[in-house]
Amino acid sequence: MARAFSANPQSAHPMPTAGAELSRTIGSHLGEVRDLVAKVRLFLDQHTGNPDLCQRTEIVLAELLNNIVEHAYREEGAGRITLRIVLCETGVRILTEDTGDPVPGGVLPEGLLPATDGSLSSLPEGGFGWFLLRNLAHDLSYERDADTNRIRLTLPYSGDSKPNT
Amino acid sequence: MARAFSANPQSAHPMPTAGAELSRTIGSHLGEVRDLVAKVRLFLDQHTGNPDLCQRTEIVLAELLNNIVEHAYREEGAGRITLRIVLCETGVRILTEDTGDPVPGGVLPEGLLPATDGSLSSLPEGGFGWFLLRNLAHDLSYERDADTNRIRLTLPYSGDSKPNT
Amino acid sequence: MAITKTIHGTTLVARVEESRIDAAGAVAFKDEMMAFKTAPQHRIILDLENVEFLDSSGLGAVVSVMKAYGEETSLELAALSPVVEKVLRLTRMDKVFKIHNSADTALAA
Amino acid sequence: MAITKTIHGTTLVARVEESRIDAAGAVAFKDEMMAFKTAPQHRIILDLENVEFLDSSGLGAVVSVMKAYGEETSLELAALSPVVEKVLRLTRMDKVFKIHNSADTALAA
Ligand SMILES: Nc1ncnc2c1ncn2[C@@H]1O[C@H](COP(=O)(O)OP(=O)(O)O)[C@@H](O)[C@H]1O
Ligand SMILES: Nc1ncnc2c1ncn2[C@@H]1O[C@H](COP(=O)(O)OP(=O)(O)O)[C@@H](O)[C@H]1O
Repeated sequence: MARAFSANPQSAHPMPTAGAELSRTIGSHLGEVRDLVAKVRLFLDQHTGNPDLCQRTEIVLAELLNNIVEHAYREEGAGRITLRIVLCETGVRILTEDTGDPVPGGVLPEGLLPATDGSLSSLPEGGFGWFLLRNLAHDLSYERDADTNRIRLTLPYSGDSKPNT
Repeated sequence: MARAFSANPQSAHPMPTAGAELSRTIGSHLGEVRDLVAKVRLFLDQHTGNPDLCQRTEIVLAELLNNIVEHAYREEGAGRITLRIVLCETGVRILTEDTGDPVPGGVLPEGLLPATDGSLSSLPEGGFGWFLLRNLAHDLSYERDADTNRIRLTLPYSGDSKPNT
Repeated sequence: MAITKTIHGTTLVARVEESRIDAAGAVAFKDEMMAFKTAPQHRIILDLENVEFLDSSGLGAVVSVMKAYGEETSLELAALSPVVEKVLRLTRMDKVFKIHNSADTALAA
Repeated sequence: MAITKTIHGTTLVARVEESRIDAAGAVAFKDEMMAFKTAPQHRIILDLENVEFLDSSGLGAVVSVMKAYGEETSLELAALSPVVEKVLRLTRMDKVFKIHNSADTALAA
């Protein structure tokens, strides 16, 4: 069966249910991230009529939470991650908190796109995570507060992504 | 799905419709043999209540007719084969006629079972045909009459096969 | 990670039966895809459930396939019809092949 | 000769879809069985019809499978969901893989 490709996101969508919000805390496990991301996707499907926004948020959320499990908590399985999502007029606002290692140098990774035009053996098998985050998220910020990492970002209501430079 | 294996043929079966018969002529092609053998199998299923007899006849007929196509007519596609089948009290009587090469030496092949107990690379990939014929058929006879080969044989009504010596 | 693999000629179609390929499943996905590369021909189960009839030429073809795959591959037969079973028994080839009631049984063996 | 082949781990199940393996079909049977041996990995079509979501780890796993199979094998993707399509497009990996509307289209190509 072929799929129909998604409609162009430029077209008008109904506004999201502004003010709807969701908060959850999970353990630092990839499986818990998977379940939480799927739950958030359902929540967004219910509260926005904007599939493109839902898809972008799902991608960003998976990358953000997986990075915390893999890098801040070093995939050791100990630690909690708190997620808070708020729908507002301008889009989806996201906050995460964890008590893992601070981001090195106190600055979030630059997220350059790995080169994909070389030979087969030189193709990148990772390093796409922060590129996707930086490409899709707006107003990205990081703060270290005592033992807590706090990351904030917004998924704009419309606009697929920044120009793919 | 597993199959149930066939019931032991020793048990009593209703008599075949004695006297029922079937005659067909086909061209010397393996595909025509396939179709004719399948037709005969249906005919036998209708006229005998003896699955074991039907199975033995189907095997023998395929071997006999394929041998005529492959060896008497050398798989050249030219030539006709006539088949006559008669159901009688003692079993199924079969007659074939063809105008291909005579059987070498005027004697049907001995049909020894190729050895199957050697190494993988020594396993036989052919030569089973006349073994199966000789093992399953009774009253096997061959005559050369002008340009015609005539082979007769009977499938006994009961008895799976001769002892496998 | 459930992946259904089907061969069409020289093409493998690998159909992912789950709805996400993500960090939690990436290693399982890779392992399942690589299993095909590293030992593709350990066993071949010839599922004959649909096959009502086998003659000596068909049997010869099965034997030649077995020989071509060589000693490292075990060619096994499953779900023999009465005629197929007879031909194998009479020719003593029932001693040469491993025979299973069904492909499912063979896979479980 | 129609034979459906399915891989289960390192076992191939070859299911004959016809009712006779006889002299008329023996060569076709053999050819079909040998196709698997001679060029098993010419193309791999990864059918993603069921896959709603792919993240960067999943994408990395797909790339590493492609690299492991090497230059002789073409790893192609079929039936992309909107999210999968977005992730591939943003990372420019849509230029690296051949992409098909469906596995059927891919097989016909
Ligand atoms: N939440 C985080 N905390 C600390 N370090 C991080 C975090 N996220 C990413 N990093 C660092 O940034 C690098 C790039 O991340 P990413 O683009 O997701 O690629 P990948 O995880 O595939 O290596 C990681 O290898 C890691 O060193
Ligand atoms: N009808 C026939 N006319 C002439 N020669 C035959 C005939 N049938 C069989 N033969 C000869 O007997 C040999 C053995 O036949 P068979 O047991 O059927 O094995 P296969 O056909 O697999 O070689 C054949 O190779 C052929 O030389």
